[in-house]
Amino acid sequence: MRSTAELRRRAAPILLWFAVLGGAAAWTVHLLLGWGLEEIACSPVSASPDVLGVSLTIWIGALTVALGAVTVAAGLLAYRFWRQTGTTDPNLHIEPGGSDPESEEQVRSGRTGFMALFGLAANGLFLLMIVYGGVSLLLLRPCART
Amino acid sequence: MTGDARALVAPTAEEVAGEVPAGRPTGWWGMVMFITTEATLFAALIASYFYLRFQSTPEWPLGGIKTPELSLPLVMSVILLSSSAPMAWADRGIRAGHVGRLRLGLAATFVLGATFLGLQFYEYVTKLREFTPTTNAYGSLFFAITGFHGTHVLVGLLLILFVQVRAWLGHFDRTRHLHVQTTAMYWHFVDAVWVVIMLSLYIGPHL
Amino acid sequence: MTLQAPRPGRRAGTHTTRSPRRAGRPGGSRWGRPSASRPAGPLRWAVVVVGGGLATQLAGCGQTSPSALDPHGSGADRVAGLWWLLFWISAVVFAVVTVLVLVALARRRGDRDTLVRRGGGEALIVIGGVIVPAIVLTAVYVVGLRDLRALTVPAHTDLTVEVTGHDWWWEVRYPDQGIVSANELHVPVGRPVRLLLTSRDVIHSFWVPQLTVKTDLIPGHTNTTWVQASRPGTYRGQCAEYCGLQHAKMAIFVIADPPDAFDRWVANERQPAVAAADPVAARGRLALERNSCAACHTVRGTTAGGTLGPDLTHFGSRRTIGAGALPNTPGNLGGWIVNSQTVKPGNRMPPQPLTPEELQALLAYLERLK
Amino acid sequence: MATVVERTQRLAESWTEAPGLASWFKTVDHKKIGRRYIWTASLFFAMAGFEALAMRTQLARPEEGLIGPGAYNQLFTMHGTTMIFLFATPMLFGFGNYFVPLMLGARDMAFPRLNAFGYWVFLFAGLLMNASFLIGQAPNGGWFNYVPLTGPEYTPEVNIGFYTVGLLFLGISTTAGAINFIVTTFKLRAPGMSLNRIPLFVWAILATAFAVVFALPALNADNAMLLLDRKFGFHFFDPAMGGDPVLWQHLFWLFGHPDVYIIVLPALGIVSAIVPVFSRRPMVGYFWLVLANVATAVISFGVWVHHMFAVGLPQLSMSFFSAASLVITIPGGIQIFAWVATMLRGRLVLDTPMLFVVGFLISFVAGGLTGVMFAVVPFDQQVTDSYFVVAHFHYVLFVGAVFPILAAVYYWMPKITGRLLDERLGKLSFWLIFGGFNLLFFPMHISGLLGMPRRVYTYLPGLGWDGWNLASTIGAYLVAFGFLATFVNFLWSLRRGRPAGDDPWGGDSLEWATSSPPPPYNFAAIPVVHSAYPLWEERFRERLDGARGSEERQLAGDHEVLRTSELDATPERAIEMPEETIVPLVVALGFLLAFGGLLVSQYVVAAAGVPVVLAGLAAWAWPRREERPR
Repeated sequence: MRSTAELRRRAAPILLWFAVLGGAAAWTVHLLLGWGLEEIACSPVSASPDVLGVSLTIWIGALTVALGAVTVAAGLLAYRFWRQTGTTDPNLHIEPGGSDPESEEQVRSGRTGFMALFGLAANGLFLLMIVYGGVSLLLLRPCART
Repeated sequence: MTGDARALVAPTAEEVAGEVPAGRPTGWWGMVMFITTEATLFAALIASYFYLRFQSTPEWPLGGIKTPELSLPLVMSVILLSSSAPMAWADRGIRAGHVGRLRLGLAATFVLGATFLGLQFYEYVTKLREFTPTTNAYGSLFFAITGFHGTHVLVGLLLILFVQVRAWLGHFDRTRHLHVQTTAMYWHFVDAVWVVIMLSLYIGPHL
Repeated sequence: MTLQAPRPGRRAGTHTTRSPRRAGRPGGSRWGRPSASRPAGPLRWAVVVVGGGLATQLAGCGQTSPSALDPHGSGADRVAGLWWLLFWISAVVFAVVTVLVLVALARRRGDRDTLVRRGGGEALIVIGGVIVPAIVLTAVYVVGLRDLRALTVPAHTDLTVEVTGHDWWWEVRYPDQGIVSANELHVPVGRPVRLLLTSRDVIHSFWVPQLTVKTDLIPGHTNTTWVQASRPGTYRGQCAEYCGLQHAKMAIFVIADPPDAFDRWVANERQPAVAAADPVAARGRLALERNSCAACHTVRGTTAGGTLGPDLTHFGSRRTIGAGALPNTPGNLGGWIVNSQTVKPGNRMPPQPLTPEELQALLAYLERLK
Repeated sequence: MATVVERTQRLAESWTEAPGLASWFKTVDHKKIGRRYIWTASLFFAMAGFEALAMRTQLARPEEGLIGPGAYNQLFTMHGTTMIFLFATPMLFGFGNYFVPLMLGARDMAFPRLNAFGYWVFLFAGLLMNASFLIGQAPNGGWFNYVPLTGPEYTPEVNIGFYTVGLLFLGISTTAGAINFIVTTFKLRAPGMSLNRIPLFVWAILATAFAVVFALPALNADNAMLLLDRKFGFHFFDPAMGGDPVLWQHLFWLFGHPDVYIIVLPALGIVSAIVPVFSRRPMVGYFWLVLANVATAVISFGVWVHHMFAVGLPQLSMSFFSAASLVITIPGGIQIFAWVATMLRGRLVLDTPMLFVVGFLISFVAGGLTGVMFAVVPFDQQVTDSYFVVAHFHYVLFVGAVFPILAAVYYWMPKITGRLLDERLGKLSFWLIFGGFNLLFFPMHISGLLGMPRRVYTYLPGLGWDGWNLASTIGAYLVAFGFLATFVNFLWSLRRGRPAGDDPWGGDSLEWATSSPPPPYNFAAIPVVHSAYPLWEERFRERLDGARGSEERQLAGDHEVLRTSELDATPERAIEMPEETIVPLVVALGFLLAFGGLLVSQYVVAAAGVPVVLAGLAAWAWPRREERPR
């Protein structure tokens, strides 16, 4: 059990960063792969709208589902971190008078909660963009042009 | 002492001399950001390569240029990648205070890096007989990307030479070796970029 | 240089069909109307302050503008509808924010010793900055995609025209009809026409706001777009991608003809140049063939076969000289031939050292090339 | 134990640079460098402003003959290039240079010599690019510089050389500045200033700096390839030889759109600094503003294709970028509503800085809304490259950058000069600029919808564009008079302005905790903070006052700064800062030789720059005696 706890302690910062940046990374991959695959499949020298024998629709659909799932996972993780630390936003109220000096632990906990909340909201934005990409698949034909 | 009180008394340079300081130095972060922006530059060039590759005719390389042969580039790869080992060894050495290891490791890295550049020069001489940067867009991409990387190897060699000179002048010890560390970071970066170039410019056209 | 009301003669051609709405108004050429009769800037500004949207609409229905809000083509129709949707959404959002700012300004003021210490107030951010925008944007996105899909090039069109950009004019080819023209694109009303766009030199952009959205002409690429005019008329377009010195004077006119008029135009346009019946015209034709004109221009039926400049086989029927730079009148044409650089500095046509007799003959000949 | 007076004296001696001309070239003081950035950028702003006035005069009437097409094309190219590269970013970096260390409670930037170097390169690159006017061959391909028009075939003249070489040169400065901001923000924050307590202006600068690090390489790669095409016969963009002109556009806008936010984000950071102070309360939604900053910087990298919707790309590709372009307005909306909420729940003080912020808020919403329109593909395809775009991006960039910069002039200049500007003249300036701006740019929406393309040196009468253009020109002159008012106001304030005192506005952040202008060492005692609004906390003030009298909050060495950890700003160690030196200027001159030689194809001269740069860098890295092992 101690080793599990130790592992958890060590993994925490990495997981926190995943919670903060996971959605951003997933969206970046979604955008670049989606765009890149369409450029390849629809280039003037391409014979058919598919890449490596798989149709573009399936490619982009699969990307949307997989990367959407990564973003949701990051968001859930962010939510857990946020619940753990609770809200200790030092900027909401201005202390009227002097108070005890803060411990390093207090500072860290406030900052972790801030990052977690950031991850929660940011992952929402990135999920929205990934979902939009999936929606466009329902409305547009691959390689159609204006 | 509370955490806050600790914050109030900042340690001085004298106090930390003799022990390895905690935290990342500013120079380390400076090099990380420099490498980040350089890596993005290489990414832009490699992306341009693939963009032109997939936008133009199915024929690649263009204009009847032969697909690059692999034996020499593979030898070059082995040499350049293996040069990261003595560099890491030298970096670790000075952290433990071994100036001798630093000098030796830097020298080995320099020799390997210089050999790589020499081979690249030989490769250019051979290739230029077949095609040049002005032949077509493929030639432009090939020479621009490999040439830009070669320039980075050259800069890395100059850095290593500079650090070597300073190592002999006794500028580095267990606690003062930031420039060794940043030079090593830069060198490893240049090696990593070569892996990407190898995969996209040399092996890529075979796939 | 005159850009006044049209010369009477210009209207004689069978293809000069004016839209019915405009027919009743005198002097209503799309591109040549003096500006003095319109209200001056500051006055219009006052109108804008009262209601920008309304003013836009009015201006859009003004009789001479190539206005995107006065659509006469299926693509432009869609986009005009989209504009009004976006406009009203924007107007509401703008009003809400402005009112909130005004409320803040009207409320209690403080001074530098005031300090409000309590927190809260984030609900406005979550509702106004996140939830409502996410809903509205999703709707806008879906509507945008729907309209984008509607702009897709139809799978089948009866007519294909190749439009090639040059510095600074438009080459227009009807490959199936064997027609080569310049700066004017005739299309039949009500039928989709496929346009294949490319460029001989730098990037240009085909934009006829009243018909459809713009598409770039890029060397090495062939882009496809299409137009379908809903009403007969002459629709002005202009190069929309900066293309160098004379980017400002690179206009194209799309002329939507009723079917029979279009067929007549095609039949006429397929013919080689009319014969030079009288001696003056014959001398003009000789002048064209012997001088440097022939090095750049083609007149089918003569020995002039240059391809650097516009095909002049039916030049006399065109509305303008120099891609919309001047109305096509004998006076303007003479000035243009002698030294077009004063009208359109930097264009590729050098000044022509012709004798007055040669020039007169050439003008007579060119005017006859209907 | 030394007395307070003695310690302060020692600090002053250690940080004050020697007087005299030599020191002027050797300075590494972030405040002097910041001031230079602001002054130089103002000069370029004036030049680009006059270029704009000349263009508006030409466009006042149809078929006006004041300026020919050749000159006009150079004017609009240099107007855009100068405003974006030589005014907006350097100006905001100038304010960043001056105020980031102050707001962080630090004594300088992390790399003071790099900072000086960045300024010199900016100055030289700016002068180099504008030197093109002296030979009448300024860049003429637009700030977006599309190939093949700018390639060797269609513009063989040196015009475009000034653009490519100048921007490659300038890129060194911008990148150096960005890295410096990042490391400074990571490592030199006052103890206690964890991530969630960093002032919003610094957050904005940090997000911007990261955007620069990732965006600028795309422009540099693009320009390097164009340079090779133009000078050495390469074929990256030549369709006849396997190249593709669209590649230029992708790389350019991969830089170009993030660059819009690189310009706007720090300016919005200024707004976030001003709104709480003049609403007399902490920002409502500090968290939301940080989120908006960072999210905008990230998403800005995924919207570039909306500049290319008319290029003929597949619809599905365009839809991905359309999605990102729409979603990026959510962080924009968050910022707007956060500012409005703060104003609603505070007690406004409507001094000139806040007046500019209010004018900004209302106009910026309009720019944001037309921005949404450009994310919708078909509408974008209709109005892109028309005057509608010109209207849109001036509502974003003029309002988003220049209004906040003017607010910053009124808000922060008193800290820099020690004197307040005049309020009446300030308000006059505001009304001229606010009214003039809207008269200048609102009609452009309409002329654009009426089919008027941009980048035209003239237009024909009778197309319905005449009146709108005349209105725009009148507005342009009003704006010019507005700037004149602020300029006069500033000069007047230098001698006659009311003394500002440490904290004229009742500010919240650390720059107001020191004198105006600040001493060379900024803070005698290192401040410790507990929130994003340290000066509004009595505990902070009590301690700062206490610290002045004791030794515990002062570093042992004099010429030192305190290095703290990246996330929580816990103290790590004191680090010795470099002294003033000529080396940055020498290295910058070496680069000037190299790039200047490249520009005029004098490759011997260019090569001569390399050893200068290398020798300079070696001297730069060479440790002082006390930095070597004993």
